[in-house]
Amino acid sequence: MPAKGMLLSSSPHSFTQISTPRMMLSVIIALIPASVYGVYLYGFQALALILVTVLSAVASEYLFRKLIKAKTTIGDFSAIVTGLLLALILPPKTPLWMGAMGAFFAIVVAKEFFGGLGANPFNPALTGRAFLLMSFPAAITTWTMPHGLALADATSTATPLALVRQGAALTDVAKYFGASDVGSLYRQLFMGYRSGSLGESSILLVLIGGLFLLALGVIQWIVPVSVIGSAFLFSWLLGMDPIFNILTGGVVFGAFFMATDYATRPLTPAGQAVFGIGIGLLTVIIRKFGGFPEGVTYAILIMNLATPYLNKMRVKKYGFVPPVKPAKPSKEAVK
Amino acid sequence: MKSLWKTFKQGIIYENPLLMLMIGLCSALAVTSSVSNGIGMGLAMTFVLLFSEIVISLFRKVIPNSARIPIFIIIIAAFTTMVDLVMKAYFPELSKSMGVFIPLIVVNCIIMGRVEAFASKQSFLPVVFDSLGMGLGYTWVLVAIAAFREILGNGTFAGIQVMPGNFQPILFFILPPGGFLVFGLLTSFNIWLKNRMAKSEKAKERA
Amino acid sequence: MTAKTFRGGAHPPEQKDRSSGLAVERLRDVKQVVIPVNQHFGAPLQPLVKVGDYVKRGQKIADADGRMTVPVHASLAGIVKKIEPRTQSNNLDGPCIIIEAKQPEPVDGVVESTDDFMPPLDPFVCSKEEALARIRAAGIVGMGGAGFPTHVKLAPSKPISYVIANGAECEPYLTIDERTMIERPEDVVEGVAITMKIVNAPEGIIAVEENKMHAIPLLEKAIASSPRTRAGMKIRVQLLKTKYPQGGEKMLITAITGKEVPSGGLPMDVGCVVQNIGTLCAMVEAFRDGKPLIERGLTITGGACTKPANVIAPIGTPVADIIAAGLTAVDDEALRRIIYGGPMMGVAVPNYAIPVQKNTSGVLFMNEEEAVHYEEETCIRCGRCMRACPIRISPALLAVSVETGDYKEAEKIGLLDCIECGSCSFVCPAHRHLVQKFRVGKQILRTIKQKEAQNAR
Amino acid sequence: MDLIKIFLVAVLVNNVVLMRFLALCSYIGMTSDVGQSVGMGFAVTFVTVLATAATWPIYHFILVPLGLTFLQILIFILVIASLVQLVEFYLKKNIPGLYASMGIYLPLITTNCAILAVTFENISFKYSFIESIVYAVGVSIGYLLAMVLLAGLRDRMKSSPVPKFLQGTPILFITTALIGIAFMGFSGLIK
Amino acid sequence: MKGIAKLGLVLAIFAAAACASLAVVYAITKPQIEAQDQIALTASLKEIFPEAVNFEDVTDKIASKDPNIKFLNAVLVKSENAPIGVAVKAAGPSYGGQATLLVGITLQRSIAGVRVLELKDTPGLGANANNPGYFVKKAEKVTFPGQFTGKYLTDAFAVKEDVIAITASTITSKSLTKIIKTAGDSAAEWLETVTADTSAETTGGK
Amino acid sequence: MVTIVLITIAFSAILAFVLGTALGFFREKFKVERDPKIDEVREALPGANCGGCGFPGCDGYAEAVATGRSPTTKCTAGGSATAEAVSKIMGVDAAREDVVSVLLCQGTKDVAVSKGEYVGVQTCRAAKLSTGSVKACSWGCQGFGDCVNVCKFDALAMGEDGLPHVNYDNCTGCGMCAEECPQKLFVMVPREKKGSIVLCSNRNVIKANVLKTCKTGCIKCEICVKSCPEKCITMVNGIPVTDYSKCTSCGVCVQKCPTHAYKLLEVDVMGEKKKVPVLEA
Ligand SMILES: Cc1cc2nc3c(=O)[nH]c(=O)nc-3n(C[C@H](O)[C@H](O)[C@H](O)COP(=O)(O)O)c2cc1C
Ligand SMILES: Cc1cc2nc3c(=O)[nH]c(=O)nc-3n(C[C@H](O)[C@H](O)[C@H](O)COP(=O)(O)O)c2cc1C
Ligand SMILES: Cc1cc2nc3c(=O)[nH]c(=O)nc-3n(C[C@H](O)[C@H](O)[C@H](O)COP(=O)(O)O)c2cc1C
Ligand SMILES: Cc1cc2nc3c(=O)[nH]c(=O)nc-3n(C[C@H](O)[C@H](O)[C@H](O)CO)c2cc1C
Ligand code: SF4
Ligand code: SF4
Ligand code: SF4
Ligand code: SF4
Ligand code: FES
Repeated sequence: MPAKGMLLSSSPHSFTQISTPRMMLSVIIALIPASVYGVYLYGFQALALILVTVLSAVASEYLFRKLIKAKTTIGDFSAIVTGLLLALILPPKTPLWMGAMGAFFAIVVAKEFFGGLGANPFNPALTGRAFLLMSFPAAITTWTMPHGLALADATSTATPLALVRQGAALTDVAKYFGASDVGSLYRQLFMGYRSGSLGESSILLVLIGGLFLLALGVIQWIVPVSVIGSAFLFSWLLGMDPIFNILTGGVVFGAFFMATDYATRPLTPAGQAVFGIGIGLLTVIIRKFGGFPEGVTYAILIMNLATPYLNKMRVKKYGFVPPVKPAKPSKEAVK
Repeated sequence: MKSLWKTFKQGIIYENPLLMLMIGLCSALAVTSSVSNGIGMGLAMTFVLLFSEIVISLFRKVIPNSARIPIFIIIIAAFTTMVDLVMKAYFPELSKSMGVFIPLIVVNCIIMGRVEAFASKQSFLPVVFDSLGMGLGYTWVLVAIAAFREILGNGTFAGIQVMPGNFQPILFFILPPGGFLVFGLLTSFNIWLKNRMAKSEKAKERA
Repeated sequence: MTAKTFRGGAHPPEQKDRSSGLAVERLRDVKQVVIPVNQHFGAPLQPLVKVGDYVKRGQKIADADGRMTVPVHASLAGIVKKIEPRTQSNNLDGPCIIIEAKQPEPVDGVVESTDDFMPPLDPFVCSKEEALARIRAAGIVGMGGAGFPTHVKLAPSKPISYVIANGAECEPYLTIDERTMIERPEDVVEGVAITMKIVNAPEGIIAVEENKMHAIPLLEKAIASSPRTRAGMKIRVQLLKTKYPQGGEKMLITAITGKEVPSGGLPMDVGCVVQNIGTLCAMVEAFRDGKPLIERGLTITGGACTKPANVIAPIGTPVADIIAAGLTAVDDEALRRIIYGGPMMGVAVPNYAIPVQKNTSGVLFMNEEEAVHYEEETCIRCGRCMRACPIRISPALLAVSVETGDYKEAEKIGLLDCIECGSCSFVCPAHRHLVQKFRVGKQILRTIKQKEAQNAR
Repeated sequence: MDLIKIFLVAVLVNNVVLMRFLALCSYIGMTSDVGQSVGMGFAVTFVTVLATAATWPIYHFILVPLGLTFLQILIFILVIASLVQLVEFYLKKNIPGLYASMGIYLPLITTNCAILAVTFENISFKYSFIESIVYAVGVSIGYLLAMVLLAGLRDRMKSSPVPKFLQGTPILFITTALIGIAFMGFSGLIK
Repeated sequence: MKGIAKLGLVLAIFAAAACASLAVVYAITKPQIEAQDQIALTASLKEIFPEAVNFEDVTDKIASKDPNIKFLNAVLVKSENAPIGVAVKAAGPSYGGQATLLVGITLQRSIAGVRVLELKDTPGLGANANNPGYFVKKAEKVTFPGQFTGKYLTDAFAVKEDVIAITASTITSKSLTKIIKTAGDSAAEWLETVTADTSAETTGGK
Repeated sequence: MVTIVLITIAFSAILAFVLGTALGFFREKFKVERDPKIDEVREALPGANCGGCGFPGCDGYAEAVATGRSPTTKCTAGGSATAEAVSKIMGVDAAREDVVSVLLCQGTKDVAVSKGEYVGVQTCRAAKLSTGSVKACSWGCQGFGDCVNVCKFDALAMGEDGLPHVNYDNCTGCGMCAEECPQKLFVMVPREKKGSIVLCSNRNVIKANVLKTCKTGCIKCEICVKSCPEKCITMVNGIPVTDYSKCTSCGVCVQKCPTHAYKLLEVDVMGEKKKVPVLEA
C-alpha cells in the first residue's frame, strides 16, 4: 500500500507547460526590437525612460501587494510588460518623474485596484498614458526629432499626424521629414524614421514583434487585423490617406500589443472582431474630428468599456439547437 | 443636552450624509474643483437644510400627512430660491461657477431624507442640531475633497498658491475623473474608519 | 487516407510508449474479488446472493427491474464472504459483494464446472429482441468510461447510418484499446458487424488515431477476411488526427460525419452509434461463448509503475492483487498519486485496494514529477481555454458565471453541455480548476432545475 | 446639424454623469444589474422629455409674462413631481404592463437631479423648444449610456478579487473615474 | 371629494405663504442682481477704456459675420463727449463650450483690450486664457488676451505665428482669436459708417 | 413690491390648489389595491427615494421588505431609527420559533483521519464531489467552510480545529448553512431545547471501520440505547436518535458513550462548555 497520503485531485491531472510568466516573457521579447530601435533613435533619455517606467511599475505592484497583505505577483512579469509598454507609447522626452507617476497610476489605479492581473477592465498602460496626457498635456504632446545616441539637446517638432492636423498636405509632411515624395515617405514611415512615441516609430520592427507573438500563439490574428483593416477602410471612407493613416501614430503598435491585451479585449472571436473594428473607427474619428491629432489611446480605452458586452457575442456552441419558443396554438389547431 | 450633542455628532461622522449614507453626491463632486466653491456650496446647503427643517418641524402638526411631500418640496424650494437669489445678488462669481448646482439643492436627497426622517417628527431644538450637524458633515467633506483636488490639481488652496513654484499641477485631479477617484478613495477610507469604530464599539460591549 | 479531426482540443503528452508494445496478459488464480453492485449508469441494483452462498463464475449476483439496469455477475467461483460498503473507483462508498475463491468439492469424483455461462447465440440469426436481451443478460455496459447500458444504446428510436468503433483512445498513457485492436482485430470487426446488425446500420467505421497507425493493416486484413464483409456488410477504417479528446463520441462523430450531435441530444439523433473497442469484444464473447462481462482489459502504467502492463483481470480484482500476482509492480516510495482511468478524465483515489470495475480502462501510478499540482491563479483571460474547448462553450466566461453563482447565465453559456473533457484546464496557463468548477456547477444547476420543476408543478 | 451637435455633445462630450456629476445617486444605486439600469435609463428619458415639454412652455408663456421667473425652481420641481406622480398613477391603472417594467423606477426619478438640471439649462442656454427636447433626449441617453457601461463593468467585477478596502462603493467611483478618462477621448470632438 | 379639495387648499396656503416670502426676497435682491451684470460689464469696459465716461448701446447696429459667433452686446464708448471706441461682447465656441469675450476697439481700428468674461475650457489648459497669472510672454508678463492690446485689425492673426498660443491649447487659442477678430472686424466696419458721417471729428486710419 | 407679492400669491395659490386637487383626485381615481403592510413600511421610510437601498425608490424597497425579499436594515438615508421602525412593523408577524443550528460532526483535524492530500477548488462541495470525502469518514465535515460563507449573520466561523463553530448569540436559525452543507451536517434545534444529541453522522455500520476513520465517531455499540433509563433512544439509519418528549437530560447516555459522541444540548453544545477556539477572521 502507498507509504504516504496520496494526492487527491480532480481531473484533469495533467497540465500544459505554458504558464502566465512565459507568455508575458514572450511579449517582452517581442518588444525588444522596437525598444532597442527606440533607444537607437532617441538615445540615453529613451533608455532611462524605459528603465524608470519598468522599475516603478514593478515596485508599485510589489509595494501595493505588500500593503494590502496579498500574495506578491511580480513574478508573473505582467507589471514589466505594462511598464515597458507605457514607456514605448510615451514621447521620448517625457520627464522621468512623469513616467514613474504614469506607471504608478497604471499599476495601482488601473490594475491593482480592480484585483490585479486579468481583473482590470481598462488597459493599464493606456490608462497610465491617458492619465499623463490629461495631467500634463503640454509635456505629453512635446515631440522630438530622432537624434540618435548623441546627447545633443533634442529639438521639439511635430509628429506627422500633428502636421496633417494643422492642415499640411502629405507632400509637406514628406518634405518635413526629408523624404522626396509621398511614396518614399511611406517607405520611411514603414522603416521608422520620424518623430513619435518611443516604440512606435518602426512599423517593420513592430510587425516583426507582432508576428512573433502570432507565431507563438500568444495573440490571435482577429484583433490586429480588424484594427488595422478598419482603420484603413474608415480613413479611406472619410477621405483621408489610408496608408499614411495606418503607418503613422500608434495604429500598428496598438493593434498588436495593446488591443490584444488579454484582460481588456473581449474573449470571443466575434466580440474581438467588433472590438477591433470599433478601435479602428474611433481612431479615425478622433483623428479627423476630435480634439487630438492621435486617437489610438482613447479608441482602445473606449472599446474596453464595451468589452463586457462584446463578451456576450459568443460562438455558437457545439450542437447548438435554437431554443424552440412554445408555438402559439394556431387558430386552426384550436378549431 | 447630551442627546442634542449626540444628534449633532451623528451628522458629522456616524451618519455623515456623503460618506456613510452616500446620498446627495452630485453636488459634492461637481463643486469641489475648488475650495471656495466647496465652502459656498456647503453653506448654501446648510442654510437650506437648517431653515427647511425648522419650518417643517414647527408646522409638522398642521401638515396633513397625505400632502406632506408636496408641501416639503414647496418649503425646500422656497429656501433654495432664496439662497439662489442672494448668491446671485451678492456673490455673482461664486454663483456663476456653481451654475446649476445651487438650484439643484432642492432635489438633494439629503434634505428630503432628513426632513422626512427627522424634522417631520422632532421638535425645534433637536432639529436645529441635526441640521447643523448634517450641514457641517456635508461641508467638511466637501472642503476635504476640494482641498485635495485643488492643491494637487492646481497648486492652490482657496485660490492661494500653496505649492512651490516649480510644482507641476496634476490636472487630472480637477478634471471630472479626478473628482471620482478622490471621492472613491475617501469613501474607502471612511468604510475603513466605520469598521474600526464598529470593532472598537464591539470591544467595548464585550468588556 | 487523410486524417480527419474536429475543432478545438489539446495535445497532452501521450506517454503511451511505456505500455503500447506489451502484449495483454491474463491474470489468473485470483483469491478474492470485491464486486461493486452498481457499475452502470442507471437505477441501483439489489444483490441476489447472501453471505455464505456459493456462486459460480458467470452467475448473476445482482439485478433489478427497469430499463436502465444491467446485472452484475460473479467473476469468480467461490463463497460470498461479505456484502458491505466499500470504496469504489469513483471514490464513493457503495455496496460490494466480496467473493472468496473456492474450488467446489468433487461430487462423486467429478468436479462440476465452475463456470455458469449462457448458451451461445448467433446474433445474425436471432431476433433483435433476443440479441438485446442477451446483451443485457451478459451485463454489458459501455467500457469507454460512462458505463452506459449497451442494450439501451443499441435500441435507438431513430434510424442509424453509422456504427463507429471508438479506437481513438485519446487519453494519454492508456493502451489497452490499441492492444486489443492489434491482438484481436477479428473480434473488433465482428463486434462492429453485430452492432450493425442489431441497429440495422448500413455502414461500420473503425476510427483509429494516427499514433496507432500500426493497427490499421491488421484491422483492414481482418475486415477483408471477415465473413460478414464477404456477406456484403460495409466496414472500413477511418484515420483520425492524434488530438485530445478525439475519442469523445461527439468529437468522433463530428470528425467522421461532419455532423454535430445536438445539444442535449444523443448520437442517434445524427444517426450514429459509438461503441468502445472493449465493449465490442465483450459483445462478441457474450454471443459466441455466452460469457457475461466478468473481466476486462486495462493498462497499468505511470512513472511510479516499475513494470507497466496491459492486463485482463476479473472484474472486482483489487489492483493490489494484480501487483501481488507479479503482473505489474509499483514503487511505493515514488508513488504520489493513483488514478483510475486516464490522466485527463480519471479519478484520483487514495489507495490501490480499490477493485477493477467494468469501466476501469487503466490505473496510473504517478510519481512526484507527474503528480504536479498548481495553485490556482487568477484568470488572465488569454482565451486559450476557449480555443481548446471542443464543445466551444467559453470556459473562462462560464467559470465567471459559476463563481458568481449566476446559474442562469451559466446554463445559457452551456454548462450542461460541458463533457468534462478537461482540455480547458489542461491548457490554462493560470492553472484554473475550470472543470472541477463546472462539475460542481452542473450538480448545483441540476438541483436548481429540479427544484424549479417541482415548483412548477 | 445644430440639433445633432446638441445631441452628441450631451451624450458623449458633456456626459451628465461622467463629466457633469449629475444623477449620481441612481447611477451608483441602480447599476447592479444590466436590465435594471436599462429600465431606469428609459424611464429617465421618458420623464425628462415630458418634463421639458411641460416646463419650457410654462416658463416662456406663464412665468416670463407674469414676471415670476424667480419662482422657476419651485414651479419646476412641483411640476416635475406632480408629473411623475400622474404618470405613475396613470400607468399603474391603465397600462400595468408598462408600469411593471418602468413604473417602479418612477419614484426615484423625482429626485433625480439630472432632470431638474435639464429643465433649468434649457432656459439658461436659451434653447428653443425643439432644441430643448433634443437636449433632454441627449442628456438622458447619455445617462443611459453611462448606466449601461457601469452595469456591464460591475457585472464583470463581480468575480474580480477587488482589494477589500475598495469593495462596494469605492471601486464604483474609481471605475467611474476610469470610464471618465476613456470618455475624455470624446472631448473636443464637437466644437 | 371634500378631502381632495381640502388637500388642494392646504397646499395652496403653504404655496402662497412660501411664494410670498420668496417674492419679498426677490423684490429686495432684484435691483442688485440686475445691476450685477451691468456692474461687471462697466468695470471691464472701464479697464479697457480708462477714460470712458458713458456708453451708448449700439447692439442692434453691429452684426456678426460668422454664424457661430454671436454678439451679445455692443456699446459705443465715449469719453466726456466724444466717442473713443467700440466694445463688443461676443460669444463663440471654444474647446469646452461657449466662450464670452469683451473686445474693445479704438477708433484707429486697433484693439484697445480684450477681457475674457466666460470660458469653460479645461482648467490649466484652455482656461489659462482667463488666468491673470499665465503669461504667453513670460518676460514681459503678457497674458494671452493681453497680447492683443494695441494690435491693429489689419495685422495678421494667424495663431502660432502672429498670435502666441497657450501651451498645448491650440484649439482654445484659435477659437478665442477668431472671436476677437470677428468682433473687431464687425466693429471696425460699423465704425466706418459712423465715421463717414462724422469724418470731420475723427482722425482716420493709421 | 406689493404688486409682485400679490401676483405671486395669487398665482401660486391657484397653481398649488389645482395641482393638489388633481393629485388627490387622481389618487382616488387610480387607486390600486395592495398589501397594507407595504404602505405601513413605506410610511416608516424617509421617502428620499435615493435608491441607496438598491431598490427602485422607497416604494420598491417597502414592497421588498413587506414581501420578505429584503432585510429591514437597508435604508441608508433613514439610518438606524428607520431600520428599527421597519423591523418593528415586520417583526410583528415575523414571530417564528427561535431555532439555532447544531453541527453534527466532531471530526476535528486531530481525531478524524484524512484520506489523502486534497488539492483543487477549496470548497466542501467540490472536495466532496472529487474525492467522495477528504476525510476517511465519508460523512464528516469537509472543513472548507461553505457553511461559513453562506451565513449572513456572522454566526459561523471556521475554527483552527478544522470545524465550523456556531456562535449561538448571532445565529438566527435561517437554515442557510444546513441548506448549503453538502454533507448535510446541520440540524435546526430550538434554542431552548434540552436533552441529548449525538454529534456524529457516520452511518457506517461496522464498528471497526468507524474507529479507523475517526476517534470520536458513533460506533453503533448501542450502549446509549440500552443505558437510557427513560428508554428514549432508538437507532435510526445507524444513528441513535433521542425522543425529546421523554428525555430528562439525565446525562447517562453521555457518560456511557465510549467515544464521547453523545452530548447534552444545553451544556455541551450551547452551554458554557462549548469549545470555541475560533480563528480571528
Ligand atoms: C439519459 C441518457 C440516455 C441515453 N440514451 C442513449 C440512446 O438512446 N442511444 C445512444 O446511442 N446513447 C444513449 N446514451 C448514451 C450517451 O450518448 C453516451 O454514450 C453515454 O453517456 C456514454 O458516453 P461517454 O462514454 O462519452 O461519456 C444516453 C445517455 C444518457 C445520459
Ligand atoms: C472527453 C472524452 C474522451 C473520451 N475518450 C474516449 C476514448 O479515447 N476512447 C473511448 O473508447 N471512449 C472515449 N470516450 C467515451 C466515448 O465518448 C463514448 O462514450 C464511448 O466511445 C461509447 O462507447 P461505450 O458505450 O462502448 O463506452 C471519451 C469520452 C469523453 C467525454
Ligand atoms: C483632458 C484634456 C483637456 C484639454 N483641454 C483643452 C482645452 O481646454 N483647450 C485646448 O485648446 N486644448 C485642450 N486639450 C489639448 C488638445 O486636445 C490638443 O492636445 C491640442 O489641441 C493640440 O495640441 P497643441 O496645442 O500642442 O497643438 C486638452 C487635452 C486633454 C487631454
Ligand atoms: C499579448 C499581450 C498584450 C498585453 N498588452 C498590454 C497592454 O497593452 N497594456 C498593459 O498594461 N499590459 C499589457 N499586457 C500585460 C498584461 O496582460 C496586463 O498587465 C494585464 O492587463 C494586467 O491585468 C499584455 C500582455 C499580453 C500577453
Ligand atoms: S468546458 Fe468542458 S467541454 Fe469545454 S474544454 Fe472544458 S471540460 Fe472540455
Ligand atoms: S485558459 Fe485559463 S487564464 Fe486563459 S482565459 Fe481560460 S481560464 Fe483564463
Ligand atoms: S459543516 Fe458542511 S459546509 Fe460546513 S465546513 Fe463542514 S462540510 Fe463544509
Ligand atoms: S446560516 Fe443561519 S442557521 Fe446557519 S449559523 Fe448562520 S444564522 Fe445560524
Ligand atoms: S441624484 Fe444627484 S444628488 Fe442624488
